[in-house]
Order: sequence, then structure tokens, then C-alpha cells
Amino acid sequence: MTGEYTVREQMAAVLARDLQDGELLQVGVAMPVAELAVRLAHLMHGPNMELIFFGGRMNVHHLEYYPIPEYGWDNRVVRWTESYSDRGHRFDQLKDWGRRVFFIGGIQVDQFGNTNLIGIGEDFNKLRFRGPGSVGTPTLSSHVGRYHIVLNDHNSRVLVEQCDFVSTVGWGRGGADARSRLGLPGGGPKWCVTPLCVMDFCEQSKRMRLRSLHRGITVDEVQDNTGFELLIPDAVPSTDPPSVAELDVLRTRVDPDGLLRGT
Amino acid sequence: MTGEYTVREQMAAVLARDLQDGELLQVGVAMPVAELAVRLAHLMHGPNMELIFFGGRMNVHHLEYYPIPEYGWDNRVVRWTESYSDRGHRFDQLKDWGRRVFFIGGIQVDQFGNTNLIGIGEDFNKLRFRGPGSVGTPTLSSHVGRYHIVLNDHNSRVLVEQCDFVSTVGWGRGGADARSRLGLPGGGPKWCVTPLCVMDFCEQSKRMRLRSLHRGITVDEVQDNTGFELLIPDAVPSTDPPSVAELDVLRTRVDPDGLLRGT
Amino acid sequence: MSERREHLLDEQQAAAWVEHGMTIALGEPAPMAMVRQIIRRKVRDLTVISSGLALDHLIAAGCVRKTISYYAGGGVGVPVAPSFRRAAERGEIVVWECEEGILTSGLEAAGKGLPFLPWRGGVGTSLPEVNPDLKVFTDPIAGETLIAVPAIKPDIAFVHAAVSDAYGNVQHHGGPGWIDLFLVRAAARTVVQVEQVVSNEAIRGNPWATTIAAADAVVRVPWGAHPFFSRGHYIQDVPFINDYVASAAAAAKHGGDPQLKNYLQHYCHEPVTHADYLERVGLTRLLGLREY
Amino acid sequence: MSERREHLLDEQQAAAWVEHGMTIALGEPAPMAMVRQIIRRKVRDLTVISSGLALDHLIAAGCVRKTISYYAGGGVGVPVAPSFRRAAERGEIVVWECEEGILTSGLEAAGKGLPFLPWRGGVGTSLPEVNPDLKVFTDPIAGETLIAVPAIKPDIAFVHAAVSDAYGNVQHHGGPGWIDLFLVRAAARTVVQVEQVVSNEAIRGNPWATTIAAADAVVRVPWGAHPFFSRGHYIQDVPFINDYVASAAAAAKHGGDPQLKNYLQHYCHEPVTHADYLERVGLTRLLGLREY
Repeated sequence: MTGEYTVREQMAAVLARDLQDGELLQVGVAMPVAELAVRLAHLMHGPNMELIFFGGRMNVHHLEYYPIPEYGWDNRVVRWTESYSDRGHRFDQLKDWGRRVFFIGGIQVDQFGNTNLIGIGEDFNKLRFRGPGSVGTPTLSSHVGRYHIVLNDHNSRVLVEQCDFVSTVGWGRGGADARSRLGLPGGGPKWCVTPLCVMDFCEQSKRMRLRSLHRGITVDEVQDNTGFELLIPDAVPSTDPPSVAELDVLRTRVDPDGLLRGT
Repeated sequence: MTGEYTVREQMAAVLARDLQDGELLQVGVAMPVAELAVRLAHLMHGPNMELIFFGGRMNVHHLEYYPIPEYGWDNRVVRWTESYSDRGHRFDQLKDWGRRVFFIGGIQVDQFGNTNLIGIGEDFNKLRFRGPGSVGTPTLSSHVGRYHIVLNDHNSRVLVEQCDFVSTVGWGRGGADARSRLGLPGGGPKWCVTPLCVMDFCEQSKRMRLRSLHRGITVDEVQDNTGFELLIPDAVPSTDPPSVAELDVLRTRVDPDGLLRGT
Repeated sequence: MSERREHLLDEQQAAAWVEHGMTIALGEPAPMAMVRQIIRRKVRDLTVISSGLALDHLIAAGCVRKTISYYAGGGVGVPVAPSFRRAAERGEIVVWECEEGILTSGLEAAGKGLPFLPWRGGVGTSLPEVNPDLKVFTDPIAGETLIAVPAIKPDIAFVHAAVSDAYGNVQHHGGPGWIDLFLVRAAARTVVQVEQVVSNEAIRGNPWATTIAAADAVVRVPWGAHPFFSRGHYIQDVPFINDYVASAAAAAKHGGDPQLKNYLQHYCHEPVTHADYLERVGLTRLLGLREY
Repeated sequence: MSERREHLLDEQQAAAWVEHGMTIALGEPAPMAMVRQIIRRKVRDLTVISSGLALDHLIAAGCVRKTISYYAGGGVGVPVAPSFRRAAERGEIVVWECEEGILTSGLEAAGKGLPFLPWRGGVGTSLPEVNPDLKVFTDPIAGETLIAVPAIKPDIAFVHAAVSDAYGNVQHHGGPGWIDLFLVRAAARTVVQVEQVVSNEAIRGNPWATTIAAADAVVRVPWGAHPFFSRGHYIQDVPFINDYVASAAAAAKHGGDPQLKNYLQHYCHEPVTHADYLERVGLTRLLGLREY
């Protein structure tokens, strides 16, 4: 029974387990795996979690069923809101964002967890690919207690040695004090979760390191699809698969439409 | 008939005539003359004036009768509010305060219209008289289009050569560019209205100048009760008395309880 | 005795405030009735503070010289708004690179009459490199490294809301878009398009709900945010949005693809009034966008 | 599965959060039930961010070392709060001189996690001279002269509101006091005393009306702002306030006047609970403070 799960369900389960009760959870745009991971954690073990979405702040632990909106900007998702997190002043309580966890993607992610939403090219005025812009990620990533990088694809076009432009500072050019030297209060990126594996960051160098492999994935497969030299421990465990209970909550209450069960 | 008015009614009428339709009017605490002047102007010629009080913003031009609250902090005055001027962020639209007119008192007012709400004494740490503090007057006086100094008493203890401490900059140490040199966008103090007279400020020196005398008051009386040398023009006119129409609106609609008719 | 002046304008009168070269700001959901009227006026060289597909409309129509945007996403499955992406890659527009906190700091500075405000988000990123208006400085109190964001001063802010009285006292249902009040406070003038004009008494019944006081102009345009949502009134029209994105993507890919030109012609240039636009969309379609 | 945690405390539990030497902030109307409990605890050396007569109570009771106040007025006909004036003139308290815009800038800086914010109001005045924490500096963008206000960080903000749910989602009636939300955003913890606790569903019916989300503690104290007002619930008790001012003025003038000591004893030290205080005030008197 537990054998039957998709890699996206695996990713959601991994992320959900890292989230602690009482935390505030905020997900970037177009990140369904992270959206559903947050809801899974909320229902599994987070009665005091608060979900931040579209300026609304909500606790839906008591609801039997909480569907993800079919469209990323569907304002109906605020129907369960208890307050607006930004009553005209979104960043007025940044000092309390240590309890907030954020999830971020990127058009480039480098070996120190810096990410890029600006664009690809050598010259900012002649970009080969113009990205969508940084949204609020520079401010969010500077202040939240920690964040996870979540990628829909694991390949060497996204995972690059160095970002052409940095829109969020992960661990800069490396070193445990990379962020404190910049005066950034937030805890920085913790994991990078992809369809192949979970990666974290070496405590000293802050280079990205393989943490666990999803079912059926090999170390070589990961390294071949990564554009920089990944730190590989001697023994790399398998990612803990979703439990029966997690899959049950996921499929019956969080993702009944099977958003994560498609490919 | 027009002979029957009090000096406080005179002061209110003078102030009311300076206020233009479309302006926003804000009065400091414990200033009944200015409070009622604002209401008089609103009803006489200001259908587009807005009164700012207690964080509320209101237009009561359509009301038959609008009493002043019996107590300065009586929240019932907000019953006619259309919006709160400070939905948690009182000073967020200071750039638009050029349309705002403010009225201010003070424990000391000097020859350049600087005022003091901090205290009296040589040493801040050993004040002979500790004042109430500046409220919002430094910010207000820096940004409003113009303001009037309104005094309940005209004597040389209040009207001094130089304030012991300056809580609002009028015209600093003098000169037409006194405020622009400080970078203050607001237009500064226009008049000082007292029970004896109306004073303004010389265009060049920005020293205080006698503008008009209330009924029965002499130039000597004013100078004798002023703690600095006042600029006295060759001919000083009488203050225009309240008109029949002004007194009618004042007494029937603005001040039916006779707050200004007592001494 | 004269009466209190009403602030009501029609959509063409309000659009006439926009002149070549101005800086305009668009709230969220985008005030699309006004966006269409601005396109119809063929205004040029605008600096536009906006995000997503409303910004994309104005770029596609050739109105834009410079963008101030924290995010120009293209909707579901389209990471970047197509016309924005093409124009930026071809150097046809200037991109004033920023992010939410930097943008709101610049807007707050303008509202507060300050030349700048400090911000931490963006320290260590490429933002101060690609946007030289952002100055990295050392704070005078604690010696920390921060970014000085210059005041951002829109000439006009356009926002969409649920209701207003005739005097411009606006109330949103379900809260304004997160950036709207920043834009309003920073802008020299504000135009609010609303679903409905209500009595002054209705506003005074709950003054704390008033989100914008004395907006300079109120424009009554039911369904005025279409194809986007209006809280408490209608949800977004997803197929319509997807059609726009497909047209814009095709035009961006192939240059002179006619589909986008047709869209702009049919929905922005030809309808004289907002009601004309709604007639083209059709009442059945509009009523299908239920409000819950 | 565990349940969502409630944030309800009684007034004594909440007051126990206050320790000697802390910085506390009081909203407007003052949260008097909490002020009385704090006095009852005989806390010392507080830095108090407050104004007017609530501040005067704490000074009269000997709890205060330092004040951060834009205004310490004494009510009708009493320009300066009597205990504040006496303590300041005798050097018994430290006055951190400021004004509204400087105070809110310091609070905003704290909320935003910034070491300072710039402010123009106060440039050219004596404020930077009498308060050396305010640094006059030249802005890095336009070269203007501004005041750098350091972040002001209260340990606890105490505010009064109309209602909250059990989870600390607070809604004011008729708007919060103008400074309350600044205090809440700046403070490490927030205690809200409310007239009434309502259901979570009532809050979710109008989430935009929620003024404070997830306050750390909610204390249910009907008539808790007495002798001050609570919008939609009661008006202020003017004779009671005048009696306090007269007592405080007499004590300030003559030193050991017993009237003020009696007031503090009778209304602050002896009543164990807020209900005990209300019993002393009397229901007839309370019901006379009508709500309109």
C-alpha cells in the first residue's frame, strides 16, 4: 500500500515533516507541492499553524476538507481567513518572521542556495531570458526563520554553479557566517527538495550536500543532473517514504483531486 | 446687534475667515476657540472642508447642529466620521498635508513664532516647569500648508523673546528662508491670534508684527503685554468684527451652549 | 450656500488625466476598465508600477517606456508575462528592478514626504547592481548595511474597489489588494473604479471600513476588474485570461502574430465605454462568474 | 490529535508577565484593568510608553523609571499630568523627549526589524538636543537633513479592544486608538484586554475587521477601560477622572497628600480582580456610562 505514491507526494511528505506546530507558513506562487505540503502538516500535526495566502492569514485545522484553488490567484482561497496579514502594510511586523517558514523556487539555484528570478544572461540590459522578477523573495528570505527551495525539475540548467543574478541570498559565496556578515536575521535555506532527492547545506562550507535519495534514484543520476559538484556523504540514506497516515490525509483531505498524483 | 459679541467669538470669526473650502482642518488639544472657528468656517463657506478629530475625518456640513464635545477626549465626536485618517499609520500621507491647516497653542511663543510645549528652565534635566510634551506638533507644523498660533491669554510670560526650548519651528531665528533652509515643506505659522489682537509675520524678517486690534484694545496695551519688541505698522486697523451671519451660525449651530460667550 | 462637490467621473474623463510620459500605478486586482481606456487613448512612454497581466496589456499596446514591477508572472504555466518578457529582452522597455519590500519602501517614502526609506531585503542580492537608484549605505544609528530606497512618486494611482460614496470614501469588500493602499498614499492623485456607488450614510455606518478617504475620482464600472476577480462580486474569468496569455505568447514568439492585435482591437480600442466592452463579453458569461 | 491552543489569560496571569525594569507600552484608551493590576504587583523601574493619565497612575504608584511619551496632559484645565510633572521636575523620572511622528518612527523601525527610520518632524527643534538618542543625519539619496530615530522595542504592549476570539484575533469597534497598532507591531509580546470574547466564526465573518492577529494573550475584562471610554461600550467617567486629577494635583503640590494614596489603595491595591474593582465603582455608576 505505501508502495503506491508519486514522487510529488514524496516531496510533499518530506517537507510537511519539517514544519513545526505554531509556525506560520507562506508559499511562493505556482508551487503546488509546497502548498499541499503545508496543508498536510497543518492537518497532521499543526493545529496552531497559520497559513498565509493572498494577504490572508488562516487556520483551517478544524475543516474536514480544504481544497487547493484551481487557479493560483483564485481569491476564494481567502474564505477561511481570520485576519489580513498585511492591512495595507505587509512588512510591518518582520521582526516576528522568525516563526515563519517560506518555500521558494527559481529559474536558477546555485551551490550555495542563492536563487535567481531576475533573468539569464551576462548583461542585465541584454538578457537571454527575462525572468518574472523577485516578487517578495529578497525580503522574505532575509527574514523568515528558514526556508526550503522546492524545484519541479532537477536538471543542470536550474542547478548551476553560480547564478547569473541573485534575487535571494542563500549562503552567498559560502561559509557558516555568510548571512550574519550581511546582517540578515533570517535562518536561510535549509533544504533543496527536488523530484530526485533532498539536499541540505554543509554546516561549515554551506555548499549543497546530498541528504537523501528518493525511491529508485542513484547518486550518479543526481550528480549528472546537477550543474555543480554536490557534496556526497559516504552513505546516502533513502528518503523516508510517505506513511499510510500521511497518504490518507493527503488523498482524502488535502488533495482529493489528485494534483500530486498526476505526473 | 453686532456690538454684542465676546472677544472669543471675535477670535473664532477671524480664524474662520482665513480657512478655504477644500482644506482639512486639525486642531490641537484644549483649544475651544479654534475648534469652534473650524466648525464656523465649515458651515459658513466650507462644504468641502474635512475636520480631523481623534483619528476620524468628517464632513458635517449637512448637519443642522454639530455640538463640540463637553470633554476634549470624548470619543462621541467621531460619530460623524467617514474614515479614519490614520488606520494604524497616522503619518502615511504627509505629502498631502499642504491642504491641511493646523492650530496650535504653547506655554511659550517667541518673536519668530517658534513655540514650546517641552518646559521652562535653563536645564532640561532641572526644569522649573515641566510641560506636557510636544504631542504631534513638530511633525504637524513641519508639513501643514499653514498654521495659526491661538492663545487664550496674551501676556509676556507666554509671548517671550526666545523660547527656552523649541518644540515647533515657526520661523527659526528669522529670515524668509528660515524654513526652507531646514527643508521643512510646510508653509509655517501665518497668524498669532490672541484675546487682544491678530499678529502676522514680516515677509522679510519673519518677526511678529501687529496686524489688527480687537475692539477697545490699544497698541500700547498689546506691546506692554508682549515680551519682545513687536513690529508695529504706521496704521493698525481694527479687527473686522463678527458679522450678523457669523454670529447667527455660531450661536445657533456651532456653539449653542455658549462656550465662547462666557469669559 | 454651495454644496459638497461630488467626485464622480466617467471612465473616459478619468482616463483623460493620463498624459504621455506620466508615472501611473495599478492596484490588484487590476482596474481593467481603466487600463482598457488608457490603451484606447494611445498614451505613450508611461512608467508603469504594476504586476502580471495588466502590465502585460499596457506593454502589448505600446504604452510603456519603463516598468516598476516586483513580479511580471504570466499566469498558470507561463512563468513570465509574454509581452513583458519580449519587450525586456529586446530592450524596448526599461526595467526598474525591485521587489515587494523595496517597492513599498519607496512608496512609503513618497507618502511620508521623505527622500528615502531604508530597507534590508535585497542586501547581498544583485538588486543594487542592476538598479543603480538603490544605494547601499551604512545606517547612522547601529552601523548596519541597508539599502536606501528613493521615494517613488506616481502621478496617478488606479485601483479597483467594491464601493464608494459620491465623495470618494471607498470601502473594499474582503480587503484591498495588498499593494493598493501603498500606491494611493504615494500617488499625487487617485482614481478608484468601483462596482457600486453607495450613499454617504452607508459609509458613515462603518467608517473604520473606509480604506481610501476622498479619492480624487470615483468611476462606476460594474464588472470593471474583468477578466480578474472582485471580492464579493465575481471570480476571475480563467478561460478569458488564458486566451489573452495564448495570444500574447504567440505574438511574443512570432513577432507580428495577429491574434494579440485582434484582442486589443476588439476589447480595448473599439469599445468606447466600459458598457460597450461588457456587451462584447456578454452578460451570460459575466453572470457565470459567480461571486462566491 | 491535539487541539488549537487558546490565548485566554486572566488579568493576574497577564500582569505577571511584567517584571522590574521592563519596557511596557499602553494603548489608547488605556487598558486600565491591566494598569491597575500592574500597580498592584508593585513593579519597579519600568520604562513606560504611554500618554496622559494612565501614565500618571503608574508614576503616582512609583512603578516608573523612564517615560517615552509624546504627551502627558492632565485633562480639562490641567495642562500637565500632575504626578508626571512633579516627578519630572524633581528628577525622579527620566523623560525620553519625543513627539508622535518620532515615536511612531521608532516603533515602526522595531516592527520592521530595522535599526532606525528617518523622520523630518523635529528637524530644527530642541528635540535632538534634549534627547541624544535622536541623531541628525544627512540622507544618502537627496542630501536632506533628517532625524534618525532608533528602533523602540517594548517588551509588552497592553491595549484595550472591543472583542477577540479565544485565539487572539482582535477586532476593535470604531477603530483602535491611533497608536495601538504601532505598539503591537513593535512589541515582543501583546496583551489585549477586551470587553467580550466572541466565537472564531464571528471573527471569520469579517476578517478585514481584525486589527490584531494572534495576540499573545487575551484578557476578558468588561468595563476594563474605566474610567476611560470604550467605543461602542461606554463613555468616559468624567467625574471619576476629575477626582483622580484633583487627588494627583494635591499630592503633587503638597507632597504627601493622603488623597492620592487613598485612591491608589482603594482602586488599585486592594481589589484582587477586575471584578472586585468594578464592585467598588458600582454597577449603577457603570450602567450610567451609556454607550452612545
